Amino acid sequence: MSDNSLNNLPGGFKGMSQDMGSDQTVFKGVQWGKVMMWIFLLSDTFIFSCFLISYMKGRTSTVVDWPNTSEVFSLHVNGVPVPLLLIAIMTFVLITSSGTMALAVKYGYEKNRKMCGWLILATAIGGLTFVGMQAFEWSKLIHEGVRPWENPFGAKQFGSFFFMITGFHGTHVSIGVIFLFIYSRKVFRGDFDKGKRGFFTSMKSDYVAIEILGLYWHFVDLVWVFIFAFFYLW
Amino acid sequence: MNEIENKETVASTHKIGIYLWIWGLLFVLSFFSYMVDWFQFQGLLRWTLILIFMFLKAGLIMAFFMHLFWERYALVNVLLWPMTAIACFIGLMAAEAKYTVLTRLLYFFTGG
Amino acid sequence: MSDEYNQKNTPIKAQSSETTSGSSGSSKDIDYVRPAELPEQDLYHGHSFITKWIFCQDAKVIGVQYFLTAVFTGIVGLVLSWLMRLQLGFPELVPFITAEHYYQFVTMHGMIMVVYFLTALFLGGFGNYLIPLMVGARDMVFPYVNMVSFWMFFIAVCVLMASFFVPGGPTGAGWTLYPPQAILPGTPGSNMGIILMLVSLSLFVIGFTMGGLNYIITILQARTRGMTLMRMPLTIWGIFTATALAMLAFPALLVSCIMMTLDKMLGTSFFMPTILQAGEVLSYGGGSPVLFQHLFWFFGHPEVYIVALPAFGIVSDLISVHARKNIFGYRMMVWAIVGIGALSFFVWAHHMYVSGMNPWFGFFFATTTLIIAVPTALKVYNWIITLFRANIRMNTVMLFCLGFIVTFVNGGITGIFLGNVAVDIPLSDTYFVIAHFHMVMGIAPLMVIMGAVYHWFPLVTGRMLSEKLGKWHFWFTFLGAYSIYFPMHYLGFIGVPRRYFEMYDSPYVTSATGMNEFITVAALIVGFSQLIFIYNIVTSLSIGKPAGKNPWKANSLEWLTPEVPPAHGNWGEKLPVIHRWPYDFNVPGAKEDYITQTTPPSEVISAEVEKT
Amino acid sequence: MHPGIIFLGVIVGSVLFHIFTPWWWTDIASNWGAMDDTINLTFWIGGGVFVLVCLFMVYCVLKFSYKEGRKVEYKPEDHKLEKILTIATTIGVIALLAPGLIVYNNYINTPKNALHVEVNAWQWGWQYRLPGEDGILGTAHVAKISDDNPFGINLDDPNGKDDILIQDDVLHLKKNRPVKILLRSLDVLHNFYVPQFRAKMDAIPGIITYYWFEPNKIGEYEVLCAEYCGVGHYAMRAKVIVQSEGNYDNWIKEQETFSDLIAKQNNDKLKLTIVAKNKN
Repeated sequence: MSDNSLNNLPGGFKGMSQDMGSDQTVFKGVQWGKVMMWIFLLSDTFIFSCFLISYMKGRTSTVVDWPNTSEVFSLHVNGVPVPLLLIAIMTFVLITSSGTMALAVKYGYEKNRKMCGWLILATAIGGLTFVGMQAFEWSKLIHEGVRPWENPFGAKQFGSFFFMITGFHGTHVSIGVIFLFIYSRKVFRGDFDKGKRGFFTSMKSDYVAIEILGLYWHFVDLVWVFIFAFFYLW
Repeated sequence: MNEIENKETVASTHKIGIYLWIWGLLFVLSFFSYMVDWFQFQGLLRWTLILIFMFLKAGLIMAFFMHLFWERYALVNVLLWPMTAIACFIGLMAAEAKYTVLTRLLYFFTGG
Repeated sequence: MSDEYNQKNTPIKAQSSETTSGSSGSSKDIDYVRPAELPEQDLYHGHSFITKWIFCQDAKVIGVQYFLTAVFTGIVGLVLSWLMRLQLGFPELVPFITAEHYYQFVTMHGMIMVVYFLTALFLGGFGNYLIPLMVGARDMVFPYVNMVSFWMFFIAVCVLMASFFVPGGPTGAGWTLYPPQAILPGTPGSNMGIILMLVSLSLFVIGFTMGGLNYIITILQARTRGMTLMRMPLTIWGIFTATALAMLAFPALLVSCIMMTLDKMLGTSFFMPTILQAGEVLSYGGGSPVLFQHLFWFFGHPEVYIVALPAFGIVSDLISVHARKNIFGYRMMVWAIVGIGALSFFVWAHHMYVSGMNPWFGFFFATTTLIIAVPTALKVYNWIITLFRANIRMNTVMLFCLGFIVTFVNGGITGIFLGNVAVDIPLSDTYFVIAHFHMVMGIAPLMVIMGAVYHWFPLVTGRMLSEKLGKWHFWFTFLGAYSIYFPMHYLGFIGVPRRYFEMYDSPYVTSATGMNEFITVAALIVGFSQLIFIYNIVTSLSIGKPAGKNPWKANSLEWLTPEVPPAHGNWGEKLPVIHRWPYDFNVPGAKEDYITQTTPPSEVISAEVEKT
Repeated sequence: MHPGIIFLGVIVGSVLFHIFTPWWWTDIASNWGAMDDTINLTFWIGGGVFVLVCLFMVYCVLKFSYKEGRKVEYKPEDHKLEKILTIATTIGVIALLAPGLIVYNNYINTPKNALHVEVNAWQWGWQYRLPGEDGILGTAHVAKISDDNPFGINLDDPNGKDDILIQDDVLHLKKNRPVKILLRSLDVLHNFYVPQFRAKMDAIPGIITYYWFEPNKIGEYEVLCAEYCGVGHYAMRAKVIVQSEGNYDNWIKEQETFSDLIAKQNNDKLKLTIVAKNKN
């Protein structure tokens, strides 16, 4: 392994062309599962891009007024409407969970089982809070009469795109939360230290799994950044 | 398997400080982008700010939380080049949307 | 695209191999290959019948499963095409073909052939079987996910087939499923039919994503020692690029399916503007049907290449093996595949020149489309140059390759008509289009599939297919299919629009009645002649000539397994080590007319092999 | 027989088929002769390439079929040849593309003097609206369509008052007067296509699409719907009659304008109310 250990490989574009021309692997030292997650996320990026592009097309080409998002999504605090308050809190919650996840990955690689487990659990709880707040936001809008097929504040498409895009993102978050809980249990149980075989796949467990899960979780956060900018701030 | 693990360990046990820094920056940037709405900036300024903060946040998450900054260029390029297709799609759909709304305003008198 | 930078590395790679291996003259150093980076893959070996043959994690079995399922749906599609042709050639001959049924046949035929037959066959079937063997892996990297991928596909096919039996029948919206018409009552199957179609497509996309991840990562990350990207057979390049396209194109299909399902079931107005139907204004408003078309073709055009690129790759290998000559311009072939793949994301709206999109798009898309013609033409040149001064075995496989070249060149050139916006305007939505795409992505890939079956059948089963039956099969299929689609272009020139249940007595169409009858008869003959193929396969399974090892004297890795057919894990105890590209045929100075990829340089020291 | 001969037969047969085919374009009846020219150009260049490539293939097959011990050329790459082929193909492609784009530029830029004709398409039929004296069509909307207002014309738009309404599927056009067809669909996609005019465009609900042509041959032409629009797609025919100026003017005088229609309806309503009153 000495001649192709990672640290001896050239970096940058030179390294890239060497990697591309080499045998066996293109992504040197990157685990299969991690590549899989990256490529999957790339594909998923295209899904969200298509959603957001459709939204852009729908919103720009409607001749009915689009509701003012900072009013629609405002919360009343002591009777004063605060624009986008809930959304801002949701953003902060998701970023917080992203941070804990990043640390969990770090501690995972350091084989710090306890820290890793607790941080994953914290991430899961952050995700759960986010989903809860989203449920609150949905029910508030539904209460005000917004439906996927109609919208008292203006263009029909507002409701459609809102429920579809946040719903699709929320599904991603929920799936992530489920996996976070499963993985925190696995970490606490020590599956990754022992290399226990997976239930379905019969593959050996490894701490790389935490990074893979982390990639997914950060991606969910990343998508939210775009949704926040394009849906709420536009 | 061992070798790979070792490499990963080398590649990703960065000092905790860097994560905390990025974390803090993300909070600040989110706060800024929220302020864009709070102060009701409009027009070009609003869009510039929104996009700058958005791309900064996205960049930080990808580069540091998702470790792309430390990955080899092969992976980074594979992930970023396909975005040109998306960029093309966005650009053309923006033009298409403008065209649609134009014909609607020209020939219709209520919502299309 | 991942491969955008391959060429740059070649000189650097050459340097590094010189410094590591070429410095001293002893034979040991010549044979040097970098040590393994990856640990052995541990595989799950099935024990019971169920884990061995049904829920099997062996890519080869999964490939055969994909193949059989796809062929089954393909036969359904074939029968549907007969029914359509019967109506067109002899209207009112078959009483149960009403307009509703006709449109349902059209739709299901199109969707089945493009997605469930060709895509699944090339990527799911050939991809699964050949990728691990050709890159020297023991299996796909995630065998379990791979298995789930097949079963998702299977469920998708079941849902699709179920739509034949629901009230209202399958959707008759045309395979493009354009809204608003697809989900409004004026179209057959606009209730359950279209919903099942959308659900089935979504399942297909999900299943395919699982498979696609496997194909990509196996090719990128699980090659054997010595197997650089530029030593992979073109088959793998074709399948790889097609899979990469699929991973990026299917999302658009999924999104459009989701949005249309919501339009249908919840009454959202993504694609639905204000509509007045049967004197009533529907509750929709403000949506944009053109948006669907953009999303659909953002998927749809790469989809064309998802079908075409594996065919390009496979045919290159078949030609090279059976012409006993290296493929001409391998590097350019790779670059053409990758370039076509990348460009295919920038040409989608050439299907929409008369769709009422922003008219200025015509310039952009006509230009990008015709740019694609250049790498495609180069591939054709390289195929025929490969035949030049070769030693061509005129067996069934080669016949199918030649059939491919003729039909592909024909269809490719009519593609230039349709890609060039001003030429497309009179021809679009006529039979010219039908003839064009059947020639280029129907018949041409089919020629490759059949050639590939004749080529790899000995590998899969250990027995040869009958050459005699194969030749009959070829001539019926090729001549028949060519005489269906070549004259059909002229229907398009007359101006006969597509998707017409009946032409009545339009003045410029009555003259074509004779041609329609001829085409129908030819279609029936071609369809029935596939029975020869099926008969050949079924009988050869038991009475075919035993193939033995490497019956074609090919170089590529799939023929070099210790057992034929290859066992689970493919390579026995030790993974193969690769020393060259798979095209070293008739190398000057070599003893035999082929040098396998695993032959170390020291064994062919006298041959003037070029460095690859 | 050597398979190469059969392939040769296929190529020769294709060429002969083209020469002797009784099936070819309908006679052109509009200004889009340039489209036919670009098709012809593409046909000759493309057809030439097809024949050359296939003949070369047949030659190789005939000349180099398998013989034990035949000397085979070993030449993995030939950069010079590849470069020549690339450049030649690129030139060919440019030669095809450039005229196409010029024609297309004409196609999307309507001449100023074009007569605007709105085509309304629905499942499954057609009707037309022509501007009156002012030469401008009034705005309209699908949701406003009713028995009283069959085109959904904006009652507040003065331009719409004199619009000529043709609630029939026969459209008359003046010879040598450019027409801009504005397509409005009430329900699903349609396409107003007359093969003799070569031009076509989809009608899409929710937006207005257009194309233009100049009919230059007197006669009756069949309109076909060229975009699949449901079960009745194949039966969605109409007729265009291209006339000389005099005949056209006579025809257009007989047509009803929107204000005529409103007046008539008011009369009817008046009569009805009178009848109703009398009954009382």
